[in-house]
Amino acid sequence: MTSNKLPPLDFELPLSNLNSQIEALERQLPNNPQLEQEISELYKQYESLKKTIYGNLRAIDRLAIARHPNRPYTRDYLERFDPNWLELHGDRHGVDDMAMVCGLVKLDNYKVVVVGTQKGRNIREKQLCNFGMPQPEGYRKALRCFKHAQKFNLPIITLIDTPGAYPGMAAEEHNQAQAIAFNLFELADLTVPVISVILGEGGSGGALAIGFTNTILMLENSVYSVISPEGCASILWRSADKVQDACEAMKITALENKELGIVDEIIPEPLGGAQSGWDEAAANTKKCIIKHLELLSKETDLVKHRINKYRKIGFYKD
Amino acid sequence: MTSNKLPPLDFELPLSNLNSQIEALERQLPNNPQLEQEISELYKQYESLKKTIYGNLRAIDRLAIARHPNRPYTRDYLERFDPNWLELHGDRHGVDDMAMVCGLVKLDNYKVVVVGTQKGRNIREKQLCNFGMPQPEGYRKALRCFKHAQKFNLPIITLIDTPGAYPGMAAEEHNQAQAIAFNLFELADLTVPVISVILGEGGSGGALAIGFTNTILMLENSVYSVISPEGCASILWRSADKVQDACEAMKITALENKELGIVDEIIPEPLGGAQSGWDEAAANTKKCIIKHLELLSKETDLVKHRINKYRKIGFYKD
Amino acid sequence: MDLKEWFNNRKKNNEIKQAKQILSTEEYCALWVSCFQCRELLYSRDLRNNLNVCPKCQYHFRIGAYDRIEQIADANSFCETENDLVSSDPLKFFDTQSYVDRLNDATNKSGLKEAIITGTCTIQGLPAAIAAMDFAYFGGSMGSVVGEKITRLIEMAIVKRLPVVIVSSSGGARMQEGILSLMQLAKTSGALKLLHEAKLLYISILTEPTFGGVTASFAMLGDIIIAEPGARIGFAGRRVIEQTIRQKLPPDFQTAEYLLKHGQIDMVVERSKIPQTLHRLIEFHQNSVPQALNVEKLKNSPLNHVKV
Amino acid sequence: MDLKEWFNNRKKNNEIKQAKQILSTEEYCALWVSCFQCRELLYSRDLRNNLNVCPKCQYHFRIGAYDRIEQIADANSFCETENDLVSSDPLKFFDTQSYVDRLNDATNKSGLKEAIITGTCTIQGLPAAIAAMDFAYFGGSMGSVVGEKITRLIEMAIVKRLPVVIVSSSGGARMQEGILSLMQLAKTSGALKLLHEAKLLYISILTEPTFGGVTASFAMLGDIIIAEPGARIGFAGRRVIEQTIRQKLPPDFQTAEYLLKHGQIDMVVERSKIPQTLHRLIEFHQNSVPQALNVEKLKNSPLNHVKV
Ligand SMILES: [Zn+2]
Ligand SMILES: [Zn+2]
Repeated sequence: MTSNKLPPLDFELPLSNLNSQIEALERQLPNNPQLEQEISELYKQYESLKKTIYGNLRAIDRLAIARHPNRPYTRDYLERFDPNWLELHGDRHGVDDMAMVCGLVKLDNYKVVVVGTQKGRNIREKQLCNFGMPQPEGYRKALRCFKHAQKFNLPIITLIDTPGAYPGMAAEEHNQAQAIAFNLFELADLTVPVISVILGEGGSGGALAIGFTNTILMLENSVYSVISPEGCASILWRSADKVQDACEAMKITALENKELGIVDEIIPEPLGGAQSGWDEAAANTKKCIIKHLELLSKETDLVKHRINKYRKIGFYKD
Repeated sequence: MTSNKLPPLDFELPLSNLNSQIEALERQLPNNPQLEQEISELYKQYESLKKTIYGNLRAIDRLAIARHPNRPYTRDYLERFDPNWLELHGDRHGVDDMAMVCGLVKLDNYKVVVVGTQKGRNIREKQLCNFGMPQPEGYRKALRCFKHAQKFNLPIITLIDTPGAYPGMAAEEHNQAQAIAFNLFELADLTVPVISVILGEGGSGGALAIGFTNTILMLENSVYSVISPEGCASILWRSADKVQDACEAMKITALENKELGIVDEIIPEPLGGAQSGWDEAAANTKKCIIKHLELLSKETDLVKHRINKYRKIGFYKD
Repeated sequence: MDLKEWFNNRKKNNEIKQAKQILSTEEYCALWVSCFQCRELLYSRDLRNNLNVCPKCQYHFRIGAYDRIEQIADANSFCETENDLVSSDPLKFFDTQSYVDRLNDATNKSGLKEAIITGTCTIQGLPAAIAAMDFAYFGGSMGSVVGEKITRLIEMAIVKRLPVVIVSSSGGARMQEGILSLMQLAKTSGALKLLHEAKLLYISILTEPTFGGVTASFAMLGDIIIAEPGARIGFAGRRVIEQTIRQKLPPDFQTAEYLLKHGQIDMVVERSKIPQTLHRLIEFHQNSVPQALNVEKLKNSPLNHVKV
Repeated sequence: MDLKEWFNNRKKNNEIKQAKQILSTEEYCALWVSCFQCRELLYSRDLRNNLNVCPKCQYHFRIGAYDRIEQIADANSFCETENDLVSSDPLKFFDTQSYVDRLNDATNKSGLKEAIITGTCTIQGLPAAIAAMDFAYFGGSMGSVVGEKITRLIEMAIVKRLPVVIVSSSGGARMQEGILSLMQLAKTSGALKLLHEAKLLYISILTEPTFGGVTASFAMLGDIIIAEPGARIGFAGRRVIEQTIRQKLPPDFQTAEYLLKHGQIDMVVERSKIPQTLHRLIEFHQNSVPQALNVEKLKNSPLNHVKV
């Protein structure tokens, strides 16, 4: 796990301030042993405040956690799921989009094909991964691996953490829209179990392109939305300041997505968010995936199950 | 039909000379009516010589006819098969390779999907069509149309006239080899009848990529070979002068291909080659295709028929 | 045509409508429209008689869903379905205005209940299931109702063994229904997969403009994809791309002609030729459909949802 | 390594062989090879003990088919098939030399009967059907025999439900068998389609060099495609492309690493790690194969041709 020193998130400021206080007192401790009691009290306060803060996160706070630069990414999960996982590369047609990671992975006794979007950790990685925004070729690479899984009757796990499909010139030229649409079309009738996990950002069609699945899981602080809150705010409110309103209005959090019937289960994160405990986040995620693989193994018709799941989504007056 | 004045092919020189003689005499005819008898004799000689020459073509002569710049190309055939044919464009992934023409075509009562390589007539067309050498995207466009045919249970007709797949840098980058291989893989188990016609040049893997079919037809003066005679001569003889030897050695003509068990039927061309009678060439081709569509309609398992056909090709000591 | 032009256009159209309500004699109806492309002043009735295509430069003006169907379907053949399906407000969405108010505005401005009209018709004698989107209603955005109406149309087509024609015109998914809108991409694509497995023909017609969630689902999944000349079609909007890549895009970027050149669509067909093209395509594919297939054989079909 | 280098290499190898016949004590065997890539002088026995990979720069020297199989298969597990299948001369081909003479030369030079060896083996305990091509025999070119041996191997794998591993090394189709060679592309691809329908794993390993008809058929059809470091792989040869496009190609063009970067292969694996990689891949896919499938269910299979 990286331990980059980063400025605290907005809502973490009280925690950060308390932490500075504690650190200051600790520096004086050798000469002032009587401070020990006070420090101990502050520690308790800190823990209590942390629980309060993380128990009362607003949508925009979760958005910040979902995008936290120290949050574990797809490859971090894969390494923890199975240190011997084997990566598959390329769309076979000229491009290996690093924003889409594909591999053969063992989850305890389950052999699965994993397909996930990948953000980069440092500048170079971010550029290689295009900040987690796949090109059409990335979606076609994913599709190739879906078909591999179908042939060998392997369940598919998709890990989603993307701001969306890349809106670039070459992406349009190579038919980004078709790449997404065709993945939806092909995901529809895979006969193997398909489970998706929103790890961080579930950004619009770029997320759904690998998210048309039998089961959708979301990490506690992940978000899933039809458009980025920034995009929504600038279009509907015509103001970049209204991101918080957009977050609230669109109901982007895991809990709201569960209430809307989109998400099947919420995966708990360690207190302080997945960024503060990669191993725990990965362990919880793995456990939840395996639980749902077992549940899906009882389904007799996974195609019908999948299509029906989405068939029912939508509210209207008839 | 175009009637470009072109220099005669090598083996046509005697005909061309005779023709010049006749034209010279005809110019003198108004003042020398007694020449009429001589001209008439020369006409007979001309017709007789034409029959002799076209009845004794060497492989290299047929190669010249197969590449004749006035020879009808795929689009010329399509217009004559069905003036209302509807063209389909594009690989859906960013490229519409004009070297590969695809369309919905009616052959009398048969509705078929046609896929064919296209050379260009004039300089601009030649460049657009890359001189009949498809890029990987062209083969993928063809594959899309094969799948369209499969869905709608439409027979597929492929028209082949290509020096080969394009050997370019982008072509390699986009995996030309895989484009060809994958077409072979996908053609293998199409359940619809698939018939190919070598119209002119059947150049190597670039031809076979749309030529793995239930029935292979060749126009009388077309050629089909594993490598261009020029390529063969330069590699094996290390001499560009040995093209004729290479033509003979590789057995590239329709008749030789039929004797080797590759080709099912040879389509007759008008005397003087298809270039001298586009309508007749197209009519003969259409008639032969329909005949074989009828024959294939009696096959119960076209996949087995197709795979078995190629399964048997090859000579070896066991 | 950018959004500003579109607003101007809408304003003009409203003026025409309002004018119609007041004026009674034909002379007064001689209102003029300036062509968005060539600036030619066009007599509005002439323009309409020419299918809303500029007679001078062939610019294809945006048209409404009912006008579209009227142009394609044989006279009196259109039979609308699911016209009672209207939007609710599952998210209680409020930005500067409530979603409910915006829905009412959209209806008042367009005269439609939703951004899509569906039904059955014949096209030069051949039966088809047809849908047309209307950009005038909420920018043709896809929410639950658009997704549901398309899905029901497709399911009906499977049961009745009809080819499907969908004319798209949309800015994308409807933000006011949040994630529910996004899921319509999966729902409609799943329905199209069932149509595909039933070996039925689906023709997608892309018109000015078609973007976002609509192209990223049913609009790009046609067995045959047709676009009208000059129509702008893409996934991301031009401005978003320019902001992202920080360079200017070529003028023809995302036009129907650009898409054709880049292998994304089968043909660009001018408005007047769309009915005959559809007829030929449907006729070409209809006999080749194996007759044996029926609903029961679609083992995975959730067609218990279908109301026929 | 270009052809000239390859000839030099072959000459050196021959010298080594000849030397071996004459010399008897180990000291005299201390023959040295210069690495094609880093020019380091390598003790030939050390090189061989290092799987013919340069210890200094990791250059992967070309190796023969039997050496290849020895490296991959468990000791004594390889059971060769179809070793009696040899080429005939259906075209009575004669260029500057007859095809028959060239075949004899190829056998004399390589000690092989054809450019491919096929059989069964175990790989770290797991059974597999395996084929390895040998560039030293006729440039690894594919004629009727190569096509037939591959096809028979695949058909046997279908019947015995074995995964298939093919190690390619080839200049392409064998011109001396004309169109018959070309047709082997279709034959082998058709066999692989049947293997695919039997849900069996096919791993393609690309080694220096793999070109032409071999890449345009079975070599590029792997469920998983592996390449050795530095191997040159492509459809058209470098010189043909340079002549066609009239410009110089980048130095890494058509290398394994270039292919990986351009999405054409799944992984580049150094020679020493190939056996364990194969083992893991076969193990990963074996349990997931539905056991119910059998030969009778492959309705389209022409497996009456199979000799098991
Ligand atoms: Zn105009
Ligand atoms: Zn070295």
